[in-house]
Amino acid sequence: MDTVSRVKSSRRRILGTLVGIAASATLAGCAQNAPQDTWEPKGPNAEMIHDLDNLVFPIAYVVGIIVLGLALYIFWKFKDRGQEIPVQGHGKPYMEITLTVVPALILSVVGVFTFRTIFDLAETQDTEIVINVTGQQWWWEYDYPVQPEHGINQPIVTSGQLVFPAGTKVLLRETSRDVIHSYWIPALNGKKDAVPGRVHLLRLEANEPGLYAGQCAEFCGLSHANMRMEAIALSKEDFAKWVANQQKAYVPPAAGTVEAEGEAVYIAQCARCHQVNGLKDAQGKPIISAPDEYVYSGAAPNLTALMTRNTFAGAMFDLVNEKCRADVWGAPSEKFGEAYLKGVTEDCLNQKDLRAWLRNAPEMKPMYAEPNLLGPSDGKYRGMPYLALTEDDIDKLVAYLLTLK
Amino acid sequence: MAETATHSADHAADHGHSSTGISNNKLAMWLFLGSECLLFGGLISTYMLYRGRVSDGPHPEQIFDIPFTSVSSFVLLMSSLSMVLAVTSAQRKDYSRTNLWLLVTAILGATFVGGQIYEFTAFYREGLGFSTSLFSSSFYTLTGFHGVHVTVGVIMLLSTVGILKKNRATGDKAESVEIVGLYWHFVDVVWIIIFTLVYLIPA
Amino acid sequence: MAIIERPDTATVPAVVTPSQAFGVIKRPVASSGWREWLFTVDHKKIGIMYGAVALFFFIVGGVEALLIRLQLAAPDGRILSADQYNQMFTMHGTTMVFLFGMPMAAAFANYFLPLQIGARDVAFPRLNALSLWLLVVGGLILNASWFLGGAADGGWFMYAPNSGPVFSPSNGVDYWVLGLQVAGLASLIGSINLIVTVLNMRAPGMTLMKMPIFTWMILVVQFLLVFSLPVITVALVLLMFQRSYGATFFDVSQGADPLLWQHLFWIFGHPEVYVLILPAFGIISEVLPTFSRKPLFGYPFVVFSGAAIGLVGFGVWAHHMFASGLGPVSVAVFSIATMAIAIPTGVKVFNWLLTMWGGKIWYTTAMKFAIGLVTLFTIGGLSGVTHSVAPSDTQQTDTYYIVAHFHYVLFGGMVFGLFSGFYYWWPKVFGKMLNEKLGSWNFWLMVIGMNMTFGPMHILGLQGQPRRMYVWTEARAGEGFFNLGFWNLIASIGSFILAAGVLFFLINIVHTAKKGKVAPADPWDARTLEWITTNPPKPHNFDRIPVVHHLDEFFHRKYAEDTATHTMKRYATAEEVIKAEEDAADAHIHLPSPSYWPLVLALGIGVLCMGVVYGVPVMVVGAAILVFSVFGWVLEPSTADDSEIDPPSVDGSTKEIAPIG
Amino acid sequence: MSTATESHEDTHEHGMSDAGYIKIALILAAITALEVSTYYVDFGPLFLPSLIAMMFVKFFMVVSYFMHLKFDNKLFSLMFYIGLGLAIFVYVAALATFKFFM
Repeated sequence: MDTVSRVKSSRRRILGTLVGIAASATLAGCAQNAPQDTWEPKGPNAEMIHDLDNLVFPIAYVVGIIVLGLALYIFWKFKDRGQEIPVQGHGKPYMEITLTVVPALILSVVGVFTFRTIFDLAETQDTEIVINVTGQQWWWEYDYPVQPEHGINQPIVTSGQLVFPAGTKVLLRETSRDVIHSYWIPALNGKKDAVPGRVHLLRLEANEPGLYAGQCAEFCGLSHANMRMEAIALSKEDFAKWVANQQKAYVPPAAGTVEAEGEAVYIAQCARCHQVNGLKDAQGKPIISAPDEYVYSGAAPNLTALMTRNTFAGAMFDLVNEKCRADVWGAPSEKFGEAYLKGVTEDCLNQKDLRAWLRNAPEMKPMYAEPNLLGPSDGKYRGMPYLALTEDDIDKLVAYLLTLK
Repeated sequence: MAETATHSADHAADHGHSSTGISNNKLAMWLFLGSECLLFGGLISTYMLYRGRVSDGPHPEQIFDIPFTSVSSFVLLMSSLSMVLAVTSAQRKDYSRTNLWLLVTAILGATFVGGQIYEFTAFYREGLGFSTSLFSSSFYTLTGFHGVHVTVGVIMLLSTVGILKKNRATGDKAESVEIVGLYWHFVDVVWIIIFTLVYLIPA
Repeated sequence: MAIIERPDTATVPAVVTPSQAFGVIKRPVASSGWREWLFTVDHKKIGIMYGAVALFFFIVGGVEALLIRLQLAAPDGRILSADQYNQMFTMHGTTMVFLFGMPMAAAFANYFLPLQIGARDVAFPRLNALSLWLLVVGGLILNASWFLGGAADGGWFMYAPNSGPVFSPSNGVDYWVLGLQVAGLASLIGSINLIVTVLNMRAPGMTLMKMPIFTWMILVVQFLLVFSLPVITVALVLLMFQRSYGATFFDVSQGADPLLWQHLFWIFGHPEVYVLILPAFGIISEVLPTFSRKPLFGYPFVVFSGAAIGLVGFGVWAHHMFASGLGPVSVAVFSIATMAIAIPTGVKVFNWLLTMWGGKIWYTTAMKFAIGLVTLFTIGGLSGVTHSVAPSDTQQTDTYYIVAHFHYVLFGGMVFGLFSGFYYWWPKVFGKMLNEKLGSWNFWLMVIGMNMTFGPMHILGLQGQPRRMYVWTEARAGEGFFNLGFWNLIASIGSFILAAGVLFFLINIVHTAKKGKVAPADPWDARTLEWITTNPPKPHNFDRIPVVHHLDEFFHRKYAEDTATHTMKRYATAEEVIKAEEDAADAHIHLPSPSYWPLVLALGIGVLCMGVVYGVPVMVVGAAILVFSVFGWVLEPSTADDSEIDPPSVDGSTKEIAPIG
Repeated sequence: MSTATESHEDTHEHGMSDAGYIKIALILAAITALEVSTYYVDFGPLFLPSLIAMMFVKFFMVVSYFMHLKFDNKLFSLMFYIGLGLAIFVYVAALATFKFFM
C-alpha cells in the first residue's frame, strides 16, 4: 500500500471512528423504552420518516465533525505564537464556489429523498379503515363511522384510547372543536394538527399489536401538558371482538342494587353532558346528553363502554391501578390483545384517582371550569366542573361506572 | 446602486451631505411606502380569503353600490392630479398656487372620506355590522384602514397649507409638498387596487 | 440645532445655544443629569440606553427561563401553576425576541453604524430617539400585564383561535398585542432611519463594498424589518379587532381559517429569525478578522450570502407549519426552499473559519465568544437542516429538539455574538476595558451552561418530550439511568450555570465601572472606522470626517505591505492616525439639539394604546397628546442662524439639518 | 442643504409639464370608466384578466408619472418595488397554500 492511500484509509478510519463515537454517545445517552421515542418506529409511516433520519442525521454528523474538527485545528494551529502579521489576502473565489457547490449537492440529494417521502406519506388511496378524531380541550374523541367490513354497523364513539387493527392502513380524519391540537403517536407517524373548521388526514399503521403512547403536540391552552393519548393496536380478531363489545346493548343494573342507585346519581349529575348509549329514564325514554348547553366545545366524553378503556380525563389518569397497568403495557405482542380486552375489573380499578376526579375535577386538572372564569364563553365550562357530590354518591357512581364495560 | 459619493471633504462635514445624492426625507418616505405595500397586501389578502364567507349577513354583491363607489373612486383619482399640480407649482416656487391645489386635493380627499362614511352607514343599515361575518370584518378593516390613511393625508395636506401660509416650514418647501404628495398618491394607488379587487370582481 | 465651533481643546463640551423665539416650544438646551439622557437625540446616548433597556429585559427573560427550568427539573413540578407556566414561557419568548434580541442589536447598530460609516449621527436623530422611547413604552405595556391580571399565555406565536377572547380571557393577550404593535412601530421607524443613514451618510470614498461587514449585516436586517414588520402588524391588528371590537377574523364558527394567523405570523416570524442572528454575524465578522489579524475571508461572498439569507428568508416561512396541515405540494416546496437557505449560511461559517486560517489568533474574551458562536451556531445550523426535511420535522416540531435547535442558534449564535460585541466595543463606548479574567469566567460558564442546558434537549425532543408543557410525567420518561428525567435535571442544572456566567458579566460591568483599566486608543489593533476617534467618541464622533480608500480603512492607515519582504509592517500608531485627523478638524460641525417631542410622542402612543383596554376617554387623551406632539415636532424651531449653516442655505428656507428627523 | 438643490434640478429636467399630467389623468379616468363598464357589460372570459390588467396599468401610471418614479433616482424604485414584489410574492404564495389544501 502506498503512503497516500494509507493516509487516506487511516483518515477514513479516524472519521469512521469519530462518527461512531458521536453516534453511540448519543444512543447511550438515550432512555430505554421511552414511550414517545421518535427513533423507535413501529409502523410503516414512522419507518419512512426514520429511513430519512437515517440518511440526514449521519450526513449532519459527518459535516459537523469535519467542520468542528477543522475549527479546533484552526484554533490550535493559528494561535498567536509571535508569528508575523499575515498577508492581507481577501479570499479565493474558486474556494468560495467550491464551498457553495458542495453543500448544494449534498442538500440536493437530501432534497430528492425528502420530496419522495413527503408524497409517499401523503398517500391515502389505499386506506382500509377510517376513524374520525376530534380534539377538544383537553382530550381526544374517536368516532368510528359505519364500516360493515369491520363489523361497525353503528357509529362507535369513544375517547382516551384509539383502538385500531394492527397491520391495517388506518386513516384518521382529524379536526377540532375549539383550538388547534396536534395528533402525535411518535411510534406510528409524525404529527398532524387538528384544526377547527378543517379536516386533516393522517395515516397510521402499526406492525404489531401493542400500546403506543402519544401526546397533543400543539399548545392548546391551560392543560396542554395533560392532553395525552394512547393508540391501541389489536390483532384483527381482537379488534373484531372489541368492535362487537362496543356495540352491545346496554344492560341496566338490577333494581335495588347499589349500581342501580349509582345509575340514578349518574342520571341526575352526569347525564347532562356525558352520554351512555342505551340508558333510559324511568319512563323508558332514551337519555340524550346535551353537552353543548354546558360545555363550550359542545362535547363531553362518551362513557358507554368506559371500563374497556385504561385511561380517563384525556388520558391524564389511569383507570386501572399500577399492577394491572403494568400487565397490559408489559404484555408481549401476541398476548397483548387478550390483556387489553379484559378491560377494567373491580380489583383493577384505580379507585384513588377516579374518586378524586369525581370529588373535585378542577382540582385534579387545570381547566376553565370555575364559575368566575366563564364570562367570555357565555357561562359554559371547558372541562369538567366541580359537582359537589357526597362521598355516598361517589361510592354509588363508582359502582355504576364499573358496570359500563 | 448609485454610487456618487463625490462630495468634497468639506461638504461631508455637513449633515446635508448625501452619499447617493438623494434626499434623506424622500428616501425615508419611499421606504415607508414599500413597507406599506406589505401592510395593505396583508389586509387585502385577508379580504380575498374571507370575501365569500358571509354567514347570515349580506353578500358583497347585495350591498355594493357600484355607481356610487365609482364616483368616489373617480374623485380620489382626480385628487392625484391636483396633488401633482401642487407639487409642480411648489417646485416653481408659486406657493399661492401650491396652496390652492393642496386645498383642492384636501377637499377631494375629504369628499372621498365623506363618501366612505356614507357608504359604511348605508351598509350598516342594511345589516352589515363589523361583527356580522368574516366578509364584513375584513371589508371594514381593509377599507377602514384605507380611509384612515386618506384622513391622515387630508390632515397632512391642510397642515402643509397652514405651514406654507405662515411660512413656518423647517425644511425645503417643495420637497415637503412632494413628500406629502408621495403619500397621497400611494393612498390613491392602494384604492385603485381595492376598487378592482373588492368592488368590481365578485366573490 | 447645536453648533459646535470646532474646539481648540478636546474637552470642550457641546456648546448649545438656546432655541430662538420661533415655534411652539423651545428646544431644550443640552444639560447634565437626567435631562441629558431623556431628551437626547445623540445616537451614542440612544445606543447606550437601548443597551441598558435590552440588558434589563435580558435579565427579566432570563429569570423567567430559570423559573421554567426549575419547574421542569423534576416530574410533576409544583413551582408554577399551569397558568403561571404558560405565562412564563410566553413572556420568556416574547421578551427575549422583542425586548432583548432586537433592541440589543439596535443598541449596537445605533452606536456603531454611524461611527463605522464615518457619519456624525443618524439621518433622523429625533426619530431615533422616538424609536427608543417607543420600545420602552412597548416593553412597559407588555410587562405591565404581570401586575394587571396576568400576562399573555398563548405562546410567543399566539396561535389563533387559542388567542381569542374565549380561550384567553385575561387581558394579558391585549397587552401583548398592544405592546408588540408599539415595539414594532419602534423597529419600523428605526429601520427606515438606519437604511437612510447607511445609504446616504457614508463618509467620502466609502462605497457600499467598502462598508464594514457589521454595517452590511445591519443594513440587511433593517430591510428585513421594513418589509416584515407590517405583516405582523396586520396580524396583530386583526387579533386586536377580534378581542376588543368583536371582529370575527379567527372565529371558526363563522367560517374563519386559523391558518391565516399562522401564515401572517410566520411571514414575519421567519425573517425575524434572521433579524436576530444577522447582527451577531456582523459583530463576529468584525471580531474574527481583528483578532486573526487578517481581513474577512471572501468579504463579497459574506455580503452577498447575508443578502441572500435575507431574501430567501422571505420564502421559507411555511416550514414552521409542516404539521399544520398544508398540502404535500406546499410542504415539498417550502421544504426544498428551506434547504436552500442552508447554503448561504454554510458559506458564512466557512468564511469565518478561513478568515482564521493562516491568521495570528489572539484569544481575548471577545474572540472566545466569537468562536463560540462559530462552533455552537454550526451545531444549531446542522440540526436546522434536519428540520428542513419536512417528514422528519413532523416528528421534531413542537418537541424539545426544536427548543434545542433554536437555542443553539439564538443563544449560541445571537447571544454569544452580542457578548463578543460587548467585550470588543466596551472600551470604545465607555473608555474602559472589561476585565479579561472575569470575562474568561463569564465565557466558560456560559459555554458549559449553554451546552448542558440545551444539549440534552436534543435527546429529550427526539425521545418525545413536547414543548410548552408545564409538567412532564414519569410515566413517559422511559427506563434506565439516562431517562428523560435525568436529562431534564441536567438541563435545569445547566441553566443555573448559564445564569452564573451571565452574572459574571454583570459583576464585570460593575468592576470595570469602579476600577476598570482605562482603554488605550486602539486596544485590539482594530481595523474599521469607528476606531479612528477617541474612546469614548466625542459628541460629534469625528473631528474630521475620514476619507475612505480601503475596506478596513483604519488597518491600512496603520499598516502597509513591506515591498521587500511581502509582510505587513506597521508604520503608524493609532494615536498618530487619530492625531492626524484631529489636526485637520472640520471648521464647522452641526449637531442637532435635544428635543422633548420624541419622549412626549412615545408617551402619547402609549396612552392611546391603553385606551384599547381602558376605553375611549383614555384613547382620546392619548390621541390628543399624539396630535399635539406631532405638531410640536414638525414646528420645532431650529436654533441655528442661516449664517451658521455650512454651506449657507440658498433661498433662506433651510433652517435645520434634519427637518423631519 | 446641498441635496435640495440637486433634486430641484432633477425634477425640472425629467418631470412632466402640467399638460402632461392632465393627459395622464384623462387616460386614468378613461380606464376607470372602462373598468366600471365591466360591471354592466359582459366581458365573458376576458372579464377577470382585463380587470387585473387595467388595475395594474393604472397602478403603474400613477406610480411612474404622478410619483415620478420613472424620472427619479433608481434607488426609490428599488425601495418601493422590493416592497411591492415581496408583498405580491408572499401573499400570493400564502393564499395559494389555502388552495393546495389537501
